[in-house]
Amino acid sequence: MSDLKKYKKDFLLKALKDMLLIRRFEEKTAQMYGLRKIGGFLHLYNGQEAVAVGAVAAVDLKTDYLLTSYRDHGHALAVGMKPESIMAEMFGKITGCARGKGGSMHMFDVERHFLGGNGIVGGQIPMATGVAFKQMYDQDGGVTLCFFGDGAIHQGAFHESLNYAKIWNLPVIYIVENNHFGMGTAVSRVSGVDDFSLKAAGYDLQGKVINGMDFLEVYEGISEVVKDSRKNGNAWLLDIKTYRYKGHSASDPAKYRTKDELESYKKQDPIIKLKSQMIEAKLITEDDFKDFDEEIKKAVQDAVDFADKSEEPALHTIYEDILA
Amino acid sequence: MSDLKKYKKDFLLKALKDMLLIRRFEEKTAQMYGLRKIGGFLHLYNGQEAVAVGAVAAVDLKTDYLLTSYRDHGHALAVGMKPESIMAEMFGKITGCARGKGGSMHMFDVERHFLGGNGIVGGQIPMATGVAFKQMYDQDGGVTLCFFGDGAIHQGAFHESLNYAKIWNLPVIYIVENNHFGMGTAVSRVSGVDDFSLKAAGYDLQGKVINGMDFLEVYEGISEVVKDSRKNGNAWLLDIKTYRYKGHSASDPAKYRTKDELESYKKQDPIIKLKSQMIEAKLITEDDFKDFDEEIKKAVQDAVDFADKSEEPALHTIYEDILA
Amino acid sequence: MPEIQMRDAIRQAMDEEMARDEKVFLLGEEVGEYNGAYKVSKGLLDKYGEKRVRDTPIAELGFTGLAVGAASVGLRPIVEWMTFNFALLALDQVINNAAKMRHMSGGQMSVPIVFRGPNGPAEYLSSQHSQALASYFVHVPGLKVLAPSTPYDAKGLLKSAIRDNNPVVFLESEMSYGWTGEVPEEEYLIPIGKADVKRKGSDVTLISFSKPVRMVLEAADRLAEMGIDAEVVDLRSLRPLDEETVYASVRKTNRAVIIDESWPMASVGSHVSWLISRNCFDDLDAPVELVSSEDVPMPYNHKLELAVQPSVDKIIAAAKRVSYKE
Amino acid sequence: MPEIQMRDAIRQAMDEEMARDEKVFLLGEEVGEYNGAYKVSKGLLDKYGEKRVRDTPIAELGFTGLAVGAASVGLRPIVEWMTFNFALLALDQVINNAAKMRHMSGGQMSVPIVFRGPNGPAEYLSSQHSQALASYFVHVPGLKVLAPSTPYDAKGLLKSAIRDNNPVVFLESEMSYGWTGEVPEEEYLIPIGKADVKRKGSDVTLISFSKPVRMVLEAADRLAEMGIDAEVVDLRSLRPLDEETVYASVRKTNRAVIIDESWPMASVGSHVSWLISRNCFDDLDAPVELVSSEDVPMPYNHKLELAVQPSVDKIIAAAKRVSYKE
Ligand SMILES: Cc1ncc(C[n+]2csc(CCOP(=O)(O)OP(=O)(O)O)c2C)c(N)n1
Ligand SMILES: Cc1ncc(C[n+]2csc(CCOP(=O)(O)OP(=O)(O)O)c2C)c(N)n1
Ligand SMILES: [Mg+2]
Ligand SMILES: [Mg+2]
Repeated sequence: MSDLKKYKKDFLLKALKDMLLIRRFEEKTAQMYGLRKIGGFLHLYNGQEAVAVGAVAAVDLKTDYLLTSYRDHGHALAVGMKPESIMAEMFGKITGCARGKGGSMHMFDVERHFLGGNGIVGGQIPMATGVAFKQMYDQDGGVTLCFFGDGAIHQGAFHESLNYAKIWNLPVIYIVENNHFGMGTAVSRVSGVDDFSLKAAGYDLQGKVINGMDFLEVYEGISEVVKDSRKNGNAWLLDIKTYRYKGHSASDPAKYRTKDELESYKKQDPIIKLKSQMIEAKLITEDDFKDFDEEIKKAVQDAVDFADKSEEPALHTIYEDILA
Repeated sequence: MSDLKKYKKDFLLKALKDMLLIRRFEEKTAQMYGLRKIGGFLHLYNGQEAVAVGAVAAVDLKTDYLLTSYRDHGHALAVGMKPESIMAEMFGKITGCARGKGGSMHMFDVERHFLGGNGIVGGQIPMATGVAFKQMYDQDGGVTLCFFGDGAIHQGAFHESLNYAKIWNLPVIYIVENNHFGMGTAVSRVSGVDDFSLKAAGYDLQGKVINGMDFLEVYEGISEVVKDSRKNGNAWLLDIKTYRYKGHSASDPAKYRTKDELESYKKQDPIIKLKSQMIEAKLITEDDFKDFDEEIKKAVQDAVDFADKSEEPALHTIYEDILA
Repeated sequence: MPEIQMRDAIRQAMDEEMARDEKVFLLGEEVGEYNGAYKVSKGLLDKYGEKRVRDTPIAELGFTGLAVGAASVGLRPIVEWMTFNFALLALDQVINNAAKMRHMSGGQMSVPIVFRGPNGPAEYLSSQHSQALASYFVHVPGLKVLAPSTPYDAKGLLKSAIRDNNPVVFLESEMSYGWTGEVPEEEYLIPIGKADVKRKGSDVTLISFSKPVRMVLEAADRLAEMGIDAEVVDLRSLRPLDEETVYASVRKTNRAVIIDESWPMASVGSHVSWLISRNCFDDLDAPVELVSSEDVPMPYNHKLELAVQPSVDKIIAAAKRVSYKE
Repeated sequence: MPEIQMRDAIRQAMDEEMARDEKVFLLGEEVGEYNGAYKVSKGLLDKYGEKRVRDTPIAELGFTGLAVGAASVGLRPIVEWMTFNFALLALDQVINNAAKMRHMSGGQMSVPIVFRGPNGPAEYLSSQHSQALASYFVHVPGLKVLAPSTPYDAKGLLKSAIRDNNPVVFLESEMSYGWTGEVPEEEYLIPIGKADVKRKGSDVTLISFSKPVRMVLEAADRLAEMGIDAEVVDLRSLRPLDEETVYASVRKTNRAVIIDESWPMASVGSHVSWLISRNCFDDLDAPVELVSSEDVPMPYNHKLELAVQPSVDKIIAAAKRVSYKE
């Protein structure tokens, strides 16, 4: 159990608000999908908020970088992207972060060092390793966070990358965002091991398991390895246990799991947990929470309004954004 | 140290002759390459003989299967392919095992359950896993030996395959034929770990290191795991330490290693070792050895003569052997 | 005849062949418990059990190569790629192993295997998920490639593919899984290598395969209203290619338009366009036109993604162009 | 002007660009200590050190993707694939990442990277090692693809490729590394996207790229002796394709033969053949001919492998055919 008292109120409050923003944003996103304002695959982040928010709090995106998979709204918000630009992207509008080219799976914000949003399971793992290669090459003190799912770990890309990270001393933190399912497939049905951090030893790297349902545990766990990675160029493999409340994508009824399992995780909800801890520590009151929840809901609604009002891209833009 | 006395003379003699046949065959092959009777890439097996011969002695190719890489002459001879058919293949003749289509890198003998001869580093690993899948599917009691180099272990194909072998209980023995170099690259320059058997744990499989310069150690080591694999459907990862006396391929002067290193391995030569042990145990005499060495040399020369005299494939055969 | 969906036709083919031959098995991501990402394999796990309907980890190179290995020793795997976009990860095993084993072994090996799944753009998925990759497979000797456009063809061709002793790449399409068509109750097979004239006509030949065929037939109806009588040739089999049926039609109509939803360069569409240009040189009254997707990655925005792909209007325009009726 | 080998021209290009820009680095199997499997990178490790000349493990998907990542944050990697046959393992990172990043990010990202190495058949290597895979890259928007045939072109184009802010696939050829040609000592660049008329002629246009160009020039000489004056167009840049230079030539000669060492179906060769058929329809006096490799995997036997590929005789025969002088 981490000690809340070590932290400034502002720090904790920002984390709470960031997680809540993601939750509210995803709830609205699901609604917009239902209204067919958003199409295609929609992978929601509800339940996993502590992972992205805890991780981002542990790095400095002026020097550090972050890459993830198609389940990317949480990371996009955590790095500070405007809800407007994310929602507009999902609405396919020219004001979206990718000018309506990418959609839900491909959030990018190069200025904020957030390099997507990759739709190929495991596709971002070698790329993130290469971003860390640049950090090593330039000795710029940066580290790269590479997020991927429990399903991605069996891809060859994972194996090849970890070996590069080891032999070339690359400051990359591989984060298995282990929500226990790859689509409809439970981890145990497709993996020989339960604890993915075990795989680190095969590359002479270090690994660690972290509870992803708790913001502070994520923050502290990642901070520690980031420090080592930044200083010594060590790569790490983290198995962060979390859970997604929704189906794999918006069209998935998630019949492959029990209600009980879902409920047991909801009882550990990272937002409720940090909120209660902060109330208990008298850092905020229930009313404070309600107030900023209202603000956040309004911000999310503003994003929807912005997206709604934005223009669609002109037809000629299909020939743009292909070559530099 | 294994105990020679446990074994019948015939068994040991066959191993000695098989290894010697490989050695003499490769010497001749190198000569034929020099004479331009053989073209392309030529990967010789000198020094590694105990691995293929020890492994084949440990299985029963009526039910078991064997797959390897382009460094395949040793395995081809060990499974009992006729030197004629191998040499003719390298001469590009219609009497070659692949009708002049495959050359040195692609020896095949389906009847003897030897499925190549793969030119893509790591390419045979998923395939071999699939052969073991068939053995599991049919519950036919067979196991599959999958050979590959120390260079191949960093391929994604390795990682993906071992996980399948674990979750589906496939009777496959992954054999890293660790000759310490992938082309000009020493293992230590491209691998985070020295002992590849360590990688097994990441898949909840078992691993083992074996001295590949000793026939009996290979034979005993593999026999043991084959027994387990056959009975329990367990896959294994073996790191068999060996050494290639020649360059990576016939055109490689092998400047990346020292003479001392080479000499130190030649002192452990598996053929000389078994020969001396057998002479010491009075199972054979020096003269016996000379006699069958002559026989073997003659057999190899016969193979050359056969290949020389054989016809080239007719032009129309380019349209054959493509579709079944 | 019962009207069934494309997904059901594909499942029926697998079901019947699995019932007929216990060497046939299905593997891929989510094909079992989830009943298939697009419900194509619905019910097969229940019927055949885990031995023959295998959920795989997300490791395409591995399960594809594993299936090639299994096929080379006598099983008859059906590999489902969740989409062909992900098959890029597995391509080495298809091109360097499945397509080469027989050759490299001098005819000793055979690899009876089917690689199937949805190819080409669906909707709202952006550029990594919307690629029509037929040409990658059609390019390569040692493979057969099929691309049916109706439930009837899909079932008959897939059954032939499963019985074929060679690697067969079978291109489906996410958008057409729900399309319906008549499929007889009695068993039938469609031979590999035969194109099908889906509409007779005398003024212009429209040639296509897979999903776009439906759009081409719609264009042909519209063209008829404009007084242009189009013949529609559905290639169905891309490798081997039924050149004779194509040429016979073009020799009659003297005009050809190819419709291929992939990018234009080095595509099946441009290849067929050249074949006709060369082999019907004296019969052609107009240059062969190709209606392909635009030479751009697929955008997410729906209007844009529709604009990128072939459309009824584009087909009509091309048909009018080759008829000099613009 | 000094005569140097193709491999030296390629090395000079890398050397000069590495000297000019320290963001440029080289990685691949055996590029460092071994000085390159084909000695193309000879001396670069000594000159630039391990930081910038990186020997990789044999893990193509990984180092290719790693380079794409490094490029996307400002480095300028040159990826050497030992041969393009092995690049099939890395294709996902090229097609789904390098070619898509800019698009998916709405223009935020750029990926300045060169993928280079020998493509196409060498000798005595059988079918896994003898594939001409140009079409796999030419098919895909978001990439540029170059295929020089002389040391001069190779150097000038590679320097442009390294300076380009996009992913550029650079096709070399094992057989031609030893070929020599004049290369000036002073620095020069050749712009991407321009074909080069390697021989002027009036009777027939022979179009090719990469290794076969030399054979095409030989055929042109032989044709001249037979009274056929061939123009030889070396495409050099396959994507973007310099269609105008091709059409200008064909409009003059009214006849075209394309020579492409890859398999025929869905190839660059058949694509260019169609483009000419369509866009020079009224200018063509004969169907466009394609001299490709046979539609078969490459055999090991040398006579057979030569028979499989384009040859001077095959080119001459095709040129005579389109000239109606058989
Ligand atoms: C290479 C590849 N194969 C398959 C898919 C289809 N697919 C998308 S998400 C997914 C499940 C991934 O699970 P996991 O890695 O655990 O991530 P999560 O969705 O749980 O965040 C699959 C199979 C894909 N996008 N890419
Ligand atoms: C995928 C692939 N990449 C590269 C090559 C070129 N190549 C052939 S052998 C070899 C070295 C392999 O070393 P190792 O696996 O240790 O086997 P060894 O040759 O030592 O038996 C390389 C790089 C190849 N054939 N396939
Ligand atoms: Mg998951
Ligand atoms: Mg080795």
